[in-house]
Amino acid sequence: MTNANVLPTPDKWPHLLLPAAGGAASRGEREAAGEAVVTREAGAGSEGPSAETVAGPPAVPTDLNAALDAGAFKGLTEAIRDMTAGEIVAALAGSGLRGRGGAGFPTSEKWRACALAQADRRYVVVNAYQADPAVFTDRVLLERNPYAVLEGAAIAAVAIGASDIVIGLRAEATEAIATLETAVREAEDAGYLGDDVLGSGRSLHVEVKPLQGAYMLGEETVLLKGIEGRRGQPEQQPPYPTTKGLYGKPTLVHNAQTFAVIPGIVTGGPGSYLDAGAKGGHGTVLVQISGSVANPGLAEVPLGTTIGEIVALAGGVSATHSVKALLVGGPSGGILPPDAMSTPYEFEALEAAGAYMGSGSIVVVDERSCLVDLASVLTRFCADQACGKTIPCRIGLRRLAEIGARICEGQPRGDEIERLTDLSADIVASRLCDHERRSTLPLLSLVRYFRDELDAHIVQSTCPAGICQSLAATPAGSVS
Amino acid sequence: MDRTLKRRLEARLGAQIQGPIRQRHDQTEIRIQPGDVPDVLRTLHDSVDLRFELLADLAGVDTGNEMQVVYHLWSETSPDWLRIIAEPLSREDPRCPSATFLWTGAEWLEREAYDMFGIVFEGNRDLRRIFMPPDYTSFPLRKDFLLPDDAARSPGEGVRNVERPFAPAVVADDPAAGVRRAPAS
Amino acid sequence: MTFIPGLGIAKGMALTLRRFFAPKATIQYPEVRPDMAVRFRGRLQLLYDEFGTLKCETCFQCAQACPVECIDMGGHDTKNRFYTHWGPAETYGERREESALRRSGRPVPDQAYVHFQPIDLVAVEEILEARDYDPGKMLPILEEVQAAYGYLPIAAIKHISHVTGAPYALVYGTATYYSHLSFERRARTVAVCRCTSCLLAGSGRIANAIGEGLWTKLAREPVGGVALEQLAAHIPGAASPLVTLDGKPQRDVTETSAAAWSRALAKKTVA
Amino acid sequence: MRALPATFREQARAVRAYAVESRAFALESWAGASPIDRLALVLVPLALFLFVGAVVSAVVMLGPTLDFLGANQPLVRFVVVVLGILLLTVPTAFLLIYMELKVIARMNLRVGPNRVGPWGAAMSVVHGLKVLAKEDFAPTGVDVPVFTLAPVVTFLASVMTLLVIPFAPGIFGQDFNIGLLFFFAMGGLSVLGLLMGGWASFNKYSLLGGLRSAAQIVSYEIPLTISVVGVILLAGTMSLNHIAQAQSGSALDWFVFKQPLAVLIFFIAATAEANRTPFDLTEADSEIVAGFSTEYSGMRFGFFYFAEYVNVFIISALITTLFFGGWTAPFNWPWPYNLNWLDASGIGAAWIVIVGFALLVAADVLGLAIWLFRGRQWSAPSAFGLGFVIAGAGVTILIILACIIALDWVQGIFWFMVKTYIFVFVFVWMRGTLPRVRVDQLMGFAWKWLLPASLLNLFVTAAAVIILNLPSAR
Amino acid sequence: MPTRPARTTSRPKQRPPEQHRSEDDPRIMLDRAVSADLYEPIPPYPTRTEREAEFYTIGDGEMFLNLGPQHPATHGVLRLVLKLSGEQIVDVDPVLGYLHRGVEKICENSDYYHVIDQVDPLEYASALFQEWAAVLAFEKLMDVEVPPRAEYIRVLSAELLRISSHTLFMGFLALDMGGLTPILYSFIERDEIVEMLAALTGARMLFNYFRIGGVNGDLNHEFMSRLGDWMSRAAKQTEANTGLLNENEIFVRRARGVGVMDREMALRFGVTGGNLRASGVPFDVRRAHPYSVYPQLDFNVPTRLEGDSLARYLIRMDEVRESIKIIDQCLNNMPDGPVMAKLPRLLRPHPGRAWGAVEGPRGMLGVYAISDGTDQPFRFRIHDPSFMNLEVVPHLLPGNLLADTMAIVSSLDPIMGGIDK
Repeated sequence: MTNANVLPTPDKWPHLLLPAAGGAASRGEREAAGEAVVTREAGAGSEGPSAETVAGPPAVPTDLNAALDAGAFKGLTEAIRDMTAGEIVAALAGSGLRGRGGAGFPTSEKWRACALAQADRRYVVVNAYQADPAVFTDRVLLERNPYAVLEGAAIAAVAIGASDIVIGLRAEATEAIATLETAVREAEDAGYLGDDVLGSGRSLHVEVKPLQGAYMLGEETVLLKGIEGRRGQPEQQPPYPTTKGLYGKPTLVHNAQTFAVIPGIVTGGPGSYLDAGAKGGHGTVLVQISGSVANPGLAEVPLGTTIGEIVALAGGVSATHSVKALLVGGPSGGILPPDAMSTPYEFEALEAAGAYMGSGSIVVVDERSCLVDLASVLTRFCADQACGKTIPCRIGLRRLAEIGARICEGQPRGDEIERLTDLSADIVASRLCDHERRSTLPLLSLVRYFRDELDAHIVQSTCPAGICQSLAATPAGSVS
Repeated sequence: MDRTLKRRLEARLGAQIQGPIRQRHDQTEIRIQPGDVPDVLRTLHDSVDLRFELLADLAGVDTGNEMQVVYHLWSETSPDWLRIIAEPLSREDPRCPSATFLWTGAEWLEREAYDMFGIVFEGNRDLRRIFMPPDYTSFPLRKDFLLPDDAARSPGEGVRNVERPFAPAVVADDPAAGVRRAPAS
Repeated sequence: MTFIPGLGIAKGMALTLRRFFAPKATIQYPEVRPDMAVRFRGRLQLLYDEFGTLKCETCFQCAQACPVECIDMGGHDTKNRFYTHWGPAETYGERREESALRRSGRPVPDQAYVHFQPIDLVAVEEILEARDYDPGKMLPILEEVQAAYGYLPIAAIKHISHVTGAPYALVYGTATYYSHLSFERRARTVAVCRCTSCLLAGSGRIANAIGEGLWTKLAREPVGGVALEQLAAHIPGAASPLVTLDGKPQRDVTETSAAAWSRALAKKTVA
Repeated sequence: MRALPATFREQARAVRAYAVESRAFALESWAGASPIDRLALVLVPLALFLFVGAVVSAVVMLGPTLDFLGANQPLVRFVVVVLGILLLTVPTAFLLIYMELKVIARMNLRVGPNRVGPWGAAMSVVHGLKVLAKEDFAPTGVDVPVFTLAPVVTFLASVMTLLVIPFAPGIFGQDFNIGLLFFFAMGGLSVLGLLMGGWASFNKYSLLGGLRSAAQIVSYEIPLTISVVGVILLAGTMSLNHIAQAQSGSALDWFVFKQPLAVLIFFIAATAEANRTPFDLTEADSEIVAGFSTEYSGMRFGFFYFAEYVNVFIISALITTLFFGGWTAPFNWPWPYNLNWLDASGIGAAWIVIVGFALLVAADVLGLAIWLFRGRQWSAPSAFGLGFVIAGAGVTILIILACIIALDWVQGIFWFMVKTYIFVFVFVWMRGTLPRVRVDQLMGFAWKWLLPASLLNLFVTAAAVIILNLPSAR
Repeated sequence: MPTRPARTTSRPKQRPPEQHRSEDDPRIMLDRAVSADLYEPIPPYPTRTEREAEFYTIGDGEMFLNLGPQHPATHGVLRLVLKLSGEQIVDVDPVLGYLHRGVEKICENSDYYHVIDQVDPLEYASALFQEWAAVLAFEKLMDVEVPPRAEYIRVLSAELLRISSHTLFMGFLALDMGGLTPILYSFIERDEIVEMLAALTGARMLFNYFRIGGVNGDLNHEFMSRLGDWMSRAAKQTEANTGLLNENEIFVRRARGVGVMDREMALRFGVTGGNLRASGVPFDVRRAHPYSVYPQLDFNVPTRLEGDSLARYLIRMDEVRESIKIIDQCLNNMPDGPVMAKLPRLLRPHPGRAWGAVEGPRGMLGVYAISDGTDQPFRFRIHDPSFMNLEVVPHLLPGNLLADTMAIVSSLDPIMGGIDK
């Protein structure tokens, strides 16, 4: 099982995705969490979790009976036995569930569109392919709570009248693949999947599709192409995958986390989901906190929790260093200033702040690292990963990266900043998928928040952090 | 726009002018019957207050359902170009009196109009093809002559031209054959 | 106009005699190139991108827009049967896929041009048999072929395209798009993690240093059998910056030691 | 990238290997040999054979040959001269063609031929080779024998006139006492060639060109001839050689100062005679495409072409001879007039030693100077090499000057060529400047102006000769 | 020269069509003629009109001469069938169409923006004017207001081109009279101007520069520097080059009194431009029908009365001076502002008719455009001055000598690209 550090959260926070941390899964981590609690109390003074825990999850996630006791496949049973597709979609709409893929598209719309599309067969695709190499939340989710994802996908299939479920995930996540396959086998034996589900006469076939080799596979249309075994390049939308997706058939694509919460909504009704979540958001997400924090790891937090709280979960910033910036949303995310700690971790708020939930990672950057250098290498990474279908993306991102590199090498041309903003605007204006829009964020957010560091590089040709070799290093902290 | 020219034209040849005199920008436009061409041109050329001495242009026009011959004249008495449209000419047998009696230079212009539209100018003593080879048998600028198809096969082939003295192929102007309607102006 | 006979002629002669000694207006073309105006539109040239590969997308819009059809493109069809001029996408995969490669920022491997060496196709046939010649399963097929041969032989790809009926363009494009499929047999693979925290820890500079040492760059064709790839995903729990050699994390590779380490590795591999 | 990828390296190696082995193949086999190799392989044995044969035959035939030559000397002279003239015409034509190309180009603000040879000097040679290499082609409907004969007639006619032109004292083909008459006769013959060509090539342009040239030459012969009569009266002879001698002394003795009008008339008429601009109506390209030579190509055209330029040379030579003192120097030499001590026969072999020694000394001195002056930047060998070159050039110039001063025929050729080429330049210059006159204007000019003027000139000269009782009158 | 009996027009006029076709294939007729020793350019078809019949009836001692289409001195591929008696021209029949591309048809099938580069190669020696005529007609058609700066730039570039065209004319006239040198001087001159325009428009010869409602690009530094450099010596250089011909007796004698065209004749033939002004009619579209900003510019319309080749030559040389004046004024009061009017991407003018005419170097370039509301012109008529100028040739040549043909034709300065359309 992936030795991921699942951080404990205050028990009044809901656990919709992962069973409460500190299940039999990883005792060792509990001590770690205990220590973490202490440090956190030293750091950010919020009260810790109470000692006693909720009904623990099954020791072995693939143990079907234990899972059934914990309430797995209740929702599926309900959905098949005594709910119509319309009711399911209505419940979903009521819950205000939004896609966890990062874009936050209302889920019920997709379902409705997919259900209404004319086709002889439909597909449900679980997007568990975590593009961001640093994040493995979905992996952990699949390992520790496979049945929730399967059940959610099954409910979706029932709702839109699909009979095939494809789970696309990383080939590197070997444990997750193994877990899923056993889980699928168990469920089929128990009759929750496979032919004639629960005697309803409808069949639900699950295929686990390991993929590798391309960053862009995180995008849904690209994922579909990858599943088809073709070159992974995004498609022009519309037609959306909901009407013309996998093998040209209507396809419902959701992130694994999205599927994982559906059973709860079906059983507990929309309200249960609505209430879960802090201000401005419903439900929970898995977040991975890394960078210079005391105890890096991932945690399930309600939408709308402030970034500060989330960082506090990971034991806060290590005492010796001070926060310089927050990189929210993975390599193609926004770099936010320290005062963004108060921003609620939620779609609109993040977008307003110039970042995305994206892959659900928060990297805390301290004063030892140079932001310009960071932004340019991130942009270079995005440029390398671009599939290159759209020319503005292929060439433009490379040019952006070169601009960053020039600044770092201390040879900026005149009006570098204007060129940067104009070019970004062009790239975004002529984008095909979301990749372009996000890849411009690192440099743009520099321009937006860290103008003084940029000027330090361009005008005074000094690198405050002393990272950029060809620039004079000034004592850290003298700038910004 | 030259109002006085309009008045003078009405005074001189009010009877022969069909419809209103249109004036736009620096152009004045009158329409006449093909039969009236000689004496209208004569009048415009000779009368002292008009003195349209220069034949600026002579163009054939195929409006899709009829033919026109368009003259542009210049006179130092008026700041306007005078446009004379002689219509209608039948598309099956377009005939129009020649202007060579007045402007010898009209000879080649009429040859061109004949070459491109098959308009036969009576009185032109040298009415033969000028651009196209002599054994060419169709009229390229007609609206029913479609660019892609072979010239010899086009429906515009050999309508009453000098090389082909026998009965003409009557041209039905159906939109399918690419015929575009005449502008309303 | 003069009235002295011959004066005009004399003037003319004088003028030509003066011009006889005047500086000349000729431009000695091949040696001296006249500088074209900045706005000059008459240039017909193919541009190269920073990888030294043609920027031409082979999208044929120029060829189709060219009024006099002076722009033309062509190539051999997928079965190497005949040379075609511009037409449907499938007729000559190489050109199309070349551009696909360029789109993906990777250079065109030479094998795309040179006539490929024949190989023993038994293994390919078995794999295809197992996948019952289904072009829909192209990715697994290619992966297995790579597993069987250690790399993707062009011959195999052509054979796959031939028997599955999938356009060579499609197969070739797939094979070149996914970075874990490669056209060269590679002895060892150095992988650098480029996840956010590793980049933060300077793995970008490490990658450059290693590339210097290995005479290559990220995702370029390997020289001397050592390929430099980027790690698909950070190994959970591993420390940043993360560099792996054939999948095993290397502890001792830091920004300072990367260059020396890689050079030593290259020497070891070649020797 | 530091090193090329393996594939590239392999490719490069393959290419290099191929190049090496193909070169070796070329060296060892005839098939792969370069054209120069083949030429050498053919010529070297041939040259050896000829050399041996020549030596043997010379040894055997020497005595009889000398007897024969001694027996009938004029015949030998004639043969030699004709051969020499025929050989002379080709380089002359080449030189003139190149000169025309270059001069007109410079007047047009162009550079002119500059690719073949130094400053494009081999251009006309290449032209000649091209013309030789072309297909010998007779179009439909031409009268083949006449068509073939015409260029030959023209060429021979113009070449034959060279026979009587004195290049220097003692250097001339034949000294007829009716040399001038012979000249005009031969010159008139060339029109026949043009007419034949024009008529035979069965082309209206050619016909027009031939007729034009006929009319033009026939009508310009008259003023041409009459304008010369004045000179004949003054010189009292028709032998060009004697006419040239009659003008010896300083430039003031030249007939140009006694016959200014005649010079003008002769110049214009000669221009028309040689079909040069502005009277080049016979090949007026903007009217009749190329005149009589429209249908000609290959070496036939080449003959016309040569003939034209040889004509230019001859006309210039004749003007020089008749009016500008021929081979005589424009001024008297300062004393001592002839440098007998420079005569090779005087001091014999010592002469050569002196020259060589002087050369060596001068070379060393110059080289030393250069070396000292340039210091480190020049290695001693190169400095001395340069010194040797300069010294050699200087000595050569000295020798030539000495020859000019000492040997009167060198001197004569020198002055003759200088004057002649000045006139050639004038012809080219006119071509570069002037447009073409119209046919009727041409004729009108000949008959209305030139003829009366030349007659006037004739009468005035005759009167002067009688009245002043010049020696030629006795 | 095989002489033939005089031919009359007693041939059968009409034949059944298929035989007609097969026998009248020009190639067949040519072979037959060669085999039959007929070397007259007899038309390979029954003479069609009385004029043709009259021309091809050969008199005694007359012969036909094909001048062109491949001839060193015919501009482009003009073919003049001359009827000569000796060197004297009896009759002329110009044969056109060797360069016919059907530009009008192409324009009627391409939309309004594409028309501009379709008409470019017509007057290839002065392409901007043809563009200008088309653009002018279109602007009238759709009531476009052109910004003043664009108008000034148009005038500036067009006058430059007029100068280059006239300079070229000078060279060709001299060349056709046998002078080798002036053509090269004028080409050097033209090359400077053309380079200049390349800096402005982006092309050396077929500048696709004018747009409906403005011009393609604003003035740039490269152009302005080249222009200033040239203007500083333009006048002097022109004088020097013309000095080679103006006073040259041979040239003057050949050009004076040749091809005389009096006022009435010029008007009857619709001749325009310098040829008309050389005959004493002060008709210049720039003044007679002011377009663009010409009313605000100060220049004279040079006029002469002789109407012979020399007059046509001198008129053009005067116009060069006038153009230099105009360029000077343009540079002095060049306004600021945009160079393009705001226009939709797809032009669909209202149905209507418009006639736009500009004064080209060779005369009035007219365009008559009819719109039917679609995005392509319904009828696009191009009136080319060279066409009218060339029409005079058959009436000017007879009586002159063969040598005068070129002196007269090239003094009319025809451009076959425009004539054959």
